[in-house]
Amino acid sequence: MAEPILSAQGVSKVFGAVQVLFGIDFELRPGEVHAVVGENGAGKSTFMKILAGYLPATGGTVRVNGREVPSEGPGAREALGIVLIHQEFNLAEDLTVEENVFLGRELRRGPFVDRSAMRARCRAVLDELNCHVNPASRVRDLSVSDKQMVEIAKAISRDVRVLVMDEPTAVLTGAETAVLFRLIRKLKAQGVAVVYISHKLDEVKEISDRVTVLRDGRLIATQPVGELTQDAIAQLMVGRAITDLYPVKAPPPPDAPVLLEVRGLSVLGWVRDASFALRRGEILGFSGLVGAGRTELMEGLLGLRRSTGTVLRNGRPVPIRSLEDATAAGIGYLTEDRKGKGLLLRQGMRQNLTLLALPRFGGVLIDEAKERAALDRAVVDFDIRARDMDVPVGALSGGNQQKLLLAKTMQIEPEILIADEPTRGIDVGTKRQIYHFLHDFARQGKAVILISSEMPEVIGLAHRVVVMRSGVVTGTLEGAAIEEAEIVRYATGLKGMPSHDAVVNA
Amino acid sequence: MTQSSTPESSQPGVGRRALPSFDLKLYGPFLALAALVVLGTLANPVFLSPGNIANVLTRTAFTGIIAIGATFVITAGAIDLSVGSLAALAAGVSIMTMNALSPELGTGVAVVVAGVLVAVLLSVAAGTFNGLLVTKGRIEAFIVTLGTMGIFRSLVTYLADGGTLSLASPIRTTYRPVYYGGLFGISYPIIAFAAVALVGALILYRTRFGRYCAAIGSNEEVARYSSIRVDRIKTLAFALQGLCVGIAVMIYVPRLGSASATTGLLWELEAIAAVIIGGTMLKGGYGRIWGTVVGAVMLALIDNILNLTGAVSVYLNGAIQGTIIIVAVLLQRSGAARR
Amino acid sequence: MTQSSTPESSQPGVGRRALPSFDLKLYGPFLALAALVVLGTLANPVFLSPGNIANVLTRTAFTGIIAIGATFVITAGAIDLSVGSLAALAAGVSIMTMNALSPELGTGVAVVVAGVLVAVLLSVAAGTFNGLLVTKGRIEAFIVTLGTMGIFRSLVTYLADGGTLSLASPIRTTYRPVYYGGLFGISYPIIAFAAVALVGALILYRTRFGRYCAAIGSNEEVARYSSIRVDRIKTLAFALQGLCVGIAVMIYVPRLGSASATTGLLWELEAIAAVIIGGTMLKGGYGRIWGTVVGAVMLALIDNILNLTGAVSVYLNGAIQGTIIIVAVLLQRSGAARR
Amino acid sequence: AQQKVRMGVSIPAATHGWAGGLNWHAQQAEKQLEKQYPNLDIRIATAKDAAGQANDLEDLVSVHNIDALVILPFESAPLTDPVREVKNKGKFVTVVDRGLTDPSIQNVYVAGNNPQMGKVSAQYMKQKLNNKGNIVVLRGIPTVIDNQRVDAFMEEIKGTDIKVLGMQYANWNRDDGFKVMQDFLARFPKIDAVWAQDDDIALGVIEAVKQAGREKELFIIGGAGMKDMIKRVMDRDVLVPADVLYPPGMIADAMQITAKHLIEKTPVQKEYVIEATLVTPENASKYYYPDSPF
Ligand SMILES: Nc1ncnc2c1ncn2[C@@H]1O[C@H](COP(=O)(O)OP(=O)(O)OP(=O)(O)O)[C@@H](O)[C@H]1O
Ligand SMILES: Nc1ncnc2c1ncn2[C@@H]1O[C@H](COP(=O)(O)OP(=O)(O)OP(=O)(O)O)[C@@H](O)[C@H]1O
Ligand SMILES: [Mg+2]
Ligand SMILES: [Mg+2]
Repeated sequence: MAEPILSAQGVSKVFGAVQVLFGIDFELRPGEVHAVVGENGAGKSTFMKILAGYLPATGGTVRVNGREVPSEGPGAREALGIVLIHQEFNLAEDLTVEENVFLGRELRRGPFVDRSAMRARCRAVLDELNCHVNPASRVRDLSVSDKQMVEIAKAISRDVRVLVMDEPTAVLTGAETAVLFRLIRKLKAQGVAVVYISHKLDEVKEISDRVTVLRDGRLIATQPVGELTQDAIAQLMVGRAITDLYPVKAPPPPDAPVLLEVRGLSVLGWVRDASFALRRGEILGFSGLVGAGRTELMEGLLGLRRSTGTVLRNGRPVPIRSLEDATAAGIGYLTEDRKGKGLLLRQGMRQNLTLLALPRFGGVLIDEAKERAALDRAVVDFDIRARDMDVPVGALSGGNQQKLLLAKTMQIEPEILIADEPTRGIDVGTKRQIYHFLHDFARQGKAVILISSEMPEVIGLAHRVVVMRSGVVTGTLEGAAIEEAEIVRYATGLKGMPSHDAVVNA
Repeated sequence: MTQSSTPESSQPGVGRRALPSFDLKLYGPFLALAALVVLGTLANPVFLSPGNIANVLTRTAFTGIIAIGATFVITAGAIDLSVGSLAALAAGVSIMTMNALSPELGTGVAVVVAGVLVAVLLSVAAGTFNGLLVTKGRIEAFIVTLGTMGIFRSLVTYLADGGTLSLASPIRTTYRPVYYGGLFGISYPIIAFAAVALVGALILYRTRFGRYCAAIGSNEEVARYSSIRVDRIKTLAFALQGLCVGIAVMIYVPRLGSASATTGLLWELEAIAAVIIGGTMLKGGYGRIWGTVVGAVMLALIDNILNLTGAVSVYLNGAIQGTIIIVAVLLQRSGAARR
Repeated sequence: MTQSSTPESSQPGVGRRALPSFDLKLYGPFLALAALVVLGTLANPVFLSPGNIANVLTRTAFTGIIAIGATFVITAGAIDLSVGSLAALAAGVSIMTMNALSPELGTGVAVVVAGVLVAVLLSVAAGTFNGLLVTKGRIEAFIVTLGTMGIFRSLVTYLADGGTLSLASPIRTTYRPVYYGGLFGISYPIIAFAAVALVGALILYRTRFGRYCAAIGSNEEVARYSSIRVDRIKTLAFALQGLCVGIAVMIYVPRLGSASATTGLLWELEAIAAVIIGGTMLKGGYGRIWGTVVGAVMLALIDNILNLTGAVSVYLNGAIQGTIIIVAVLLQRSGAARR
Repeated sequence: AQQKVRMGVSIPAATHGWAGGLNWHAQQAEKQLEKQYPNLDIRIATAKDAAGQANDLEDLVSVHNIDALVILPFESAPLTDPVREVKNKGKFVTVVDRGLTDPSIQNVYVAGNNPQMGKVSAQYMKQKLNNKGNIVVLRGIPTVIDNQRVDAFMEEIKGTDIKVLGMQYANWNRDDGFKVMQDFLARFPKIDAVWAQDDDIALGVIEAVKQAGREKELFIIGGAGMKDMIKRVMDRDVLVPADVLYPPGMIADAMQITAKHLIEKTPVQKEYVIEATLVTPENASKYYYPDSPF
């Protein structure tokens, strides 16, 4: 067995008064893909930051090639070839893609940076990732998935010997994930060790050699992946078996009233002439490849983007010019961009939770007691795990931020919930809770629009599925027709409207 | 803290509140203020006399009240450079109005009320104008208010014909007590300052508007996606700044009964400095009203201490002032950074 | 907005982007400048005479050069309010040095070189001092430079004993051509301004230091994670600002040959305004050297145009100035926002 | 056909009371002289600092092609060279108030007399205090004029038992005068007189003294000749027994002299001195202009 390239002995970590890691032992061999799994808040990201030198450990040691290395900032570890792709984007938004990819180790010619060389190399790396962003675009203008690809490009453009990826696929779709896996296999063949964190256990099964499970900051097990089924991994993570991940579908009766109808909605440059209807008790899935324009369609509908078309609520046209109008119409929106549009990372949980629904918390003065009560309730309802209720939201684990975001949206008690990638970065156990939550929500005579890039999620939950391609609705599937191959056919243009009608050819 | 502490929050919903640790970011300004008071007392025992303290607090009131408005603007991620000029303009117009109305309204309370109303309305209108230019015109607040700073000051110079606008003597007599008088030995400007600070704190910490300001200053996009009307809130913040200027003018005019091109010169710098010294972040998203109050008082105290001691050389006053500001903030911040 | 919009990028892989539209954020300042030139010409045809243009550009040089330094500081997410005072101090010390050294070095080039060296070294040292206080002391740049602004100005007042420091006449004769002379009909200050702008652009756009400034201004945390030595880069940005002040002083001293407590008053505001008008973001992360150059020239042009036309009343100069600034920026920005 | 004669006037902007008066008088003179001499064109440029004034001079010459310049320099030394440039272009130069460091440049000098102003103030104070007492001094802004006034004042009280308890800058500003005086009053239990040097400062001082209820204890000497102050002297206000003239109207005199010379070719003196006259209740009515904004 090869010598471990990176190892940790008894690593522990304390934030303020709370301990989040307890004596973790870990080792990583060259050429292996080592998955790290655990519930939200288990301490995975924290542990990875310690391995990569971004955070100092409170106790224990980290060794590289058998030698103990003190933590002296990320630069030192990176020089040893240890590169971390953060769960939360770690890009300077005002800089261009190319500037970000080479930040801190620019190529130079004489005293000047060699822009053409960097642009070319950046282009090459992005091409390798099948990513089509322009190296000269500002990161601020990119979609979340593109940002993630840029993060990956940034990492692999370095001299990497250990690549730590913290939920790289949370914001990627199937195709992009496939590209990433191809890349991982290539790196693996070159002897690079990969640490792979994901809540998508099928991916873990597919790509990794060994898996380490953390729970509540403690090491539970490290085992070869071949020895474990997905269920077994889930059980190790959660401490109990996960059954019936998806609730049994309960489609609304065919004569259920239409709560929301959209007719001929267009968003310039993104969506053209989209129409659909949502009935009481229904979960309506939206499927499509990245860039299909699902997010833009919803944002157009909600008044967050300029759009044309008609929106009918309970059969009556309602003008929705701003999110406030949408809120008044009983529509709640869960954004896919948690960090950029969803949460104020420097503020507390309470302030974030009630921000959207603030008019409901008191009249002239905000009723803080009511807010606190709402937070206490949300923490229970959505299983938000924060070890300290007063930390800024930015210090919550990624999954718990996502749960808080869902809770925030629910504060307005919407009748219609538009959930864009609701389970992004959520562990299996909690996913199940969210699925059941959405199911129950619809069962109570409300309705859900579910946008998801995870095919099983759409198939497992939705009563009908609208498929979009390049800004155009290409089909609506129902009942038994909701299955992967059929969705893909519509999403890729094999079925449905001819592609020259599309707003954009993807 | 140690390995032996066990995780407690595995039970969802309980959550643990941090120890109420001594937060230097919050208390730093107060400590620095205390240090300054000690320094002042050492410099000259007169410093602590009630008369002196009352003087200093009373004269802090103008910039202090303006700084409270600035706290909102800065918390919302903007800046207002026009406040000093606006104060001069509002004072000038208010004085002209009172002088012009006195033939009709006499020289009693009625005319003073009219003057105050004009000052307040004008200030609020000007603040709203700034806000609309920033939000609807999509111009940086810095540029907008740099421009209106020039405009307002120029207008008052014009109105005063380059000289001084003076309140007619009989009206002054009526109005004078608003600055020089008081209740229970506390001067009205101090009372006004305290009231504005109190209301300001309530608004910033306890109302939706205050929360929205902080949200916009933190991340405008998130604010927009939280169905906050960003433009309206920002405009309101500028209007509130205008209101504060109006109130400041209301208690400024009775002091000397005049306004000129020099009135309120550099008050904007003083107000912004008070806000930042108080711990509000210049980049927005985090505002502290009580910090601002302390910041304003600190700035006034430094001046006062310099006047109470015969400094080495008058020429060096500015240097001592600058050094005290830096050291005071250094003390309060270095502690905070130590965590 | 309409159904008829057709696909624009049918080539796969290009992604969806707007037409390579005329980028107003980039070109806006230049358009505004052009508008101003038209305005000037309409106001008075003499405006376009080479003599007038040369005068205006030459006098822009001081604040222009300082503004180029400020572009770095602001891009790195900081601010420097002390530049005007520092210019006064550096000019004062430089003059004192030259006067003091002339018995030994004579009144020729040697003494001037010594004076220039002193001005530049002092400025760089002062800039570095600002930078260290900001980075090591962890105090907001606004507060630090507000403090040093007072300190520097106070020092020059002290050195000048409240009056004026004047360069000895024979040395002035030697030094004079540095402002009034030129090469191929272009005055040295213009040449210096162009050179500083060129080097500044090279540094900001083409060196690691420039990129790091933008990265720090955009997100300090990310910069730190990218193993950028944030403190060092920030300090360097302040030092560079100091250097620019030094260069500006070098060409300022031969113009007026003196320094006093009022030298360079409010230059900081002018420099920052030039930077922001030029399109650099006050919050940092995005800097534009050529924009700054245009911004500085625009500010000088506005003054010049006011002198060309007999304004309604001299008192209203400030109002016209403020209006032009706002309108110019409104024009350039509103186009950019239309996307 | 009459050739237009152009006269440029360069003065500091109205950033404090006295300068405001200066601006007013300059504009009044512009109107009056342009009416009086139809072929005279006057252009006033106001500057915020010395460098700005140098810019204005360039513009007046290169753009307006002036024939004569009337300048009240911000400061003497820095403007000496820029004015020399103007002179070298063959323009007629009248300097007002503050002399250039090279007096050979100017054709005419309308001199305000700053040292005299300090001296006159001190003489009055000596007499009124019987050479004995405690005084405080409020200065303007750090500049040569202020130094000249203060130096002459200190020189004059040398050898007497007049003690200067404290001295601070009040920036020729009412608000600062008020603040500084408040603090002086807190600091010194017994003050016999205040030299405020400037009427704007003095007005602030008066309010501070009134607030402290110490009107009986001291008197105040300002300077410039602001109408409010002259009125007080005229009305025999015990707090303000006298004032020292330093009239901003001197700019109008200078413009008048220059215009007359340009158009009517009347000969000019090399120097006109504006005296720093002591204003007392006896002569105050002579210096009272109720219509001036200053
Ligand atoms: N800077 C911080 N300050 C305080 N607590 C923190 C900080 N960073 C993380 N934590 C806490 O540490 C715990 C572990 O967080 P971590 O991000 O490592 O979880 P994770 O396993 O990555 O979860 P997820 O799957 O949701 O990403 C959480 O309770 C979190 O609140
Ligand atoms: N400013 C931009 N310039 C170029 N391409 C962009 C820009 N913004 C987004 N895109 C492209 O659009 C895609 C994302 O589009 P969109 O958000 O509509 O997808 P979606 O259908 O909502 O899918 P998902 O939510 O799963 O990402 C990205 O893959 C990106 O290539
Ligand atoms: Mg994580
Ligand atoms: Mg999307």
